[in-house]
Amino acid sequence: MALIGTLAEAVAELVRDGDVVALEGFTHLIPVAAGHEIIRQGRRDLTLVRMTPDIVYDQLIGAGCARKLVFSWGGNPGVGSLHRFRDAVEHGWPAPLELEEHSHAGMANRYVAGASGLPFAVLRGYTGTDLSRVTANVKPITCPFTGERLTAVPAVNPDVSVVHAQRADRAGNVQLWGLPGVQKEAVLAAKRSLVTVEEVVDELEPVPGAVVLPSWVVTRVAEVPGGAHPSYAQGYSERDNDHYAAWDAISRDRERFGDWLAGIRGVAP
Amino acid sequence: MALIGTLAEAVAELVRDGDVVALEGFTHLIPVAAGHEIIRQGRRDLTLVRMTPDIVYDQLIGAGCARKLVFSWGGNPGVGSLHRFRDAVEHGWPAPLELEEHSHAGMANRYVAGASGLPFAVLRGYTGTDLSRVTANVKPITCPFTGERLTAVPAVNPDVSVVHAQRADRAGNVQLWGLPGVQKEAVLAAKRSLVTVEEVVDELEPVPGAVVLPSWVVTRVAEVPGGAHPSYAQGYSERDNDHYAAWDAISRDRERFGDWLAGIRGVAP
Amino acid sequence: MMSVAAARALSGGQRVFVGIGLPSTAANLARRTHAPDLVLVYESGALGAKPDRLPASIGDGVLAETADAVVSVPEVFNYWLQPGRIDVGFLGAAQLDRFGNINTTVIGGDYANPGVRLPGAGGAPEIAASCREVFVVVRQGVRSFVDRVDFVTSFGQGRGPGEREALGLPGRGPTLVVTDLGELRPDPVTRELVLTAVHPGVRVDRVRAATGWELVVSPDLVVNPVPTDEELAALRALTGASG
Amino acid sequence: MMSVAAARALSGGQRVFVGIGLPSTAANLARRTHAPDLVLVYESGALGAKPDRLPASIGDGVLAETADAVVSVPEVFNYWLQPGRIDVGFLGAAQLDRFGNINTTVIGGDYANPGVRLPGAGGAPEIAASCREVFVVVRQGVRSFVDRVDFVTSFGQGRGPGEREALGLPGRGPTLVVTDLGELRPDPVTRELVLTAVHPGVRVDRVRAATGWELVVSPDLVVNPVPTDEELAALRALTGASG
Repeated sequence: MALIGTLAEAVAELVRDGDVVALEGFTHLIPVAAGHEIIRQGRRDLTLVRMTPDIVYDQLIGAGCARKLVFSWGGNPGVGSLHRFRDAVEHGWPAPLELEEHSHAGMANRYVAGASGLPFAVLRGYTGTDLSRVTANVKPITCPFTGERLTAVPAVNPDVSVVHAQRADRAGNVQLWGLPGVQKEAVLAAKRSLVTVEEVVDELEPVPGAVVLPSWVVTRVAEVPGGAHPSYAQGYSERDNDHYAAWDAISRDRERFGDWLAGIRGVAP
Repeated sequence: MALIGTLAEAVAELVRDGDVVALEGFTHLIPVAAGHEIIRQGRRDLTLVRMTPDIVYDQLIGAGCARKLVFSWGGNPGVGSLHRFRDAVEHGWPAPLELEEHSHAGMANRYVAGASGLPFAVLRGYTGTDLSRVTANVKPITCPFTGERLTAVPAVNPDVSVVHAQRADRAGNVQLWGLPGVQKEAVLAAKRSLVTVEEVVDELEPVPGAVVLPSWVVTRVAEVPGGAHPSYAQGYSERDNDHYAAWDAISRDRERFGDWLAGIRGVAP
Repeated sequence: MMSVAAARALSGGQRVFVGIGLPSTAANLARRTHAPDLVLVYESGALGAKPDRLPASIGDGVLAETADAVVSVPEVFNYWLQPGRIDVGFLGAAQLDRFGNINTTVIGGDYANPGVRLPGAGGAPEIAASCREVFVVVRQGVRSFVDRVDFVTSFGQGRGPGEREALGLPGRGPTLVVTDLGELRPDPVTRELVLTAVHPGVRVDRVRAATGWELVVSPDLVVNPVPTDEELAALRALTGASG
Repeated sequence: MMSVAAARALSGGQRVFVGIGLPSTAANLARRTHAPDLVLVYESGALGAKPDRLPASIGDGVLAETADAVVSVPEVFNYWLQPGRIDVGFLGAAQLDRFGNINTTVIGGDYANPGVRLPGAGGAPEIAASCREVFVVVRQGVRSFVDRVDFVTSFGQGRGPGEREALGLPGRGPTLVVTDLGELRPDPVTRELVLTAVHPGVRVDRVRAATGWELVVSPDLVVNPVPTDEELAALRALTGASG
């Protein structure tokens, strides 16, 4: 059963140096506050997994938390580049960043395999692309019935998955709605999981389109209102498009980023 | 876009002699009325696919519509045997019935593969059982990353899938809720599809837990209130447990079944 | 007494994969008595169902209405059963053999021309493979308790030690068989089912006579306590409301 | 003019897989003008979204709120894109080559030590493979329109005829490239992109100068009509409301 506590406690207990950590949320419900707490607690050598590394991964990379990034699209959606990510890849600053790169279809299926207790997933994907040349984790597989050639990707099973949701009840059952992304799969694929929620309520009233994660597949729940900002939680907040645009200037400049980082860490810049 | 019309028209147009036909609905939302219409129109040589062939398949088999059955559990749930099914298998009456037999996990994954446009699915299943000995459509497959041995089953892609749902709107978008079974997969795996609904409405109001099948993946919709009886449609009807129990006596006896059949066909026994 | 004995075997917050009939009665009885935190998972897709009456089928409306989450049939098998998230799987059997292998497919004749055609596998093969352990609930008799099943629908211990491990099956297989006469458990060494308990008033001879192989009786054989008033009241409440 | 030209290429009840930015503008413009039955599918899981303003990202709330159905990301790729249910996929490109191959991964250097690191693949490789056809919307210039992309993120025609077929790719690949200068389509025989239309006021010389290979001009080259008042009004309504 999920333990309900503070975000700081949860990160301290669940996220360890060197872990494979997935923060998921496809544009919607991105667990940004949890990412900041990981920065604050100074985790190192993480293998960060995420289909769409955006601002929060730019921040984690810039803060030097990551050793490796496993992903399928790394940009500032609707704005442009992630400059901390580019700086790490192009100039090795603040540290070199190893990449394992997939397509969305491949990453989504890696989570599905992970959630299903299977070592791999099969898809029609990567065909003819250079991705299958540079990514070792993409292999051909033959259909035993038709002989057709398809593509296999290995399961991803993070040490910790972190997602944000609208609500949890006091038993730790989690409810989220709106675009559900790949969050259920990320939690089910992980060894440990943390869900930050907008609020903890007495009873989870049914909501159309809601996904419920039973308490017994969640390790910890932390109440963090606005924990997805600048992304949003349908029914609670709107996407802060200006914040995404403003990140571009901060991210472009190592010094301005350093000031931002000091703010997050709660120390004078 | 789905055409909305009568059940008789829909069956006449979509279900042809010799077709592979799947009627799905896992205890809930079984398209029984559509099965009766297939009997009424005298279809022959069908390969009937269904995870849980129950009363309606007992009826289709007894009526001589089927050449082959592809399934994972054939019984009268909570009551006992399907006697028409047993009579066909044990005594070839009214005609021999070829069987292709799977487990639920295998059948569910065959539909998933069919819905996904893949030729096969991978699962941990059938291991050590005699099912993999008698069913040709079960083969080993090796993980290209770990070398682990798993099981493959081929996709099922029915010529026609038939399901029952609570509602459709006038554009043919379909909405169903409660236990969703394998209906979405059955429709998406099929070349053609028929959805019978409790009612056609102007607007599909969102319902917690609802699955929506967009009109463009449905071939025909027919309004058939009570079309799932004696199974049920959550929010519209209750399961008629007495009817299931009563079927046992009718099904046991070829003559009583003949009377029932004459009634369905609308001719004097 | 079968449902009471099966209910007693469940405990705490175990996740239980439940089929209809006796397993459902036993699991709901346990949830109503000593194990209120039991999580009931039905293969129809109801996770954490809390029915107030016994459902007549695994897909009754009451399951979806009272569940923590309702998922599709592919999802219940792929995301919930297959990865080993379920502690106890409950299975019935038409035939059960001394190594806990289960037959629900065909009896007599051969597969193509069977003497009796049974319903088939359903979810059982993967339940038997993937749950941490399996409880079998079945009436005991020489025709159902056989030396070797006519057809292995669900794999128990094969023909003895090491077979599950060789096949890479993650769960332990059947660890408990509850019958109308008593309880059997696999011997840790031979993996053969031995009699470990009898119900009140049942003599070992009677169990031997209802077993189609040379039944070994555990040196630690116990006699199960009679059902308590609380158990009987809870059972009546469950079945009364459903009848 | 790019969005207007791209919108015009859409018709009837086509199912369109839409990325954010120009593709989304074009698809929404078409739905608001000549193709009201267009079905917009966003990779974030919104099927049949009908936004009244332009979403700023592919995961805006307005998409889920107005969609016929909302599904998970694995489902949108596995059940909706992969089986070939989508008629038109819209893609952007950082680099595009004469055979319609797309690069959104790295430019210059090599993969491990790139000159410029781009965002990567996203959904594009499978969109390019599985949609019946692909429309590419991209600004034209010698640096983006190259003879051969530095990295094949999404496969077009490889190096020419027969390659898609040999790889078993179901869709036709890029059949239309809309730029700020005009339109290119693959030659049916050579599969090379040739100029088939210019926007009003654009001379062919200017297009040639903005192309990094020896551009072939179709003998049937047309000049696109200027945007109509209706198109401009709809475009203003969409972008005005979002700005």
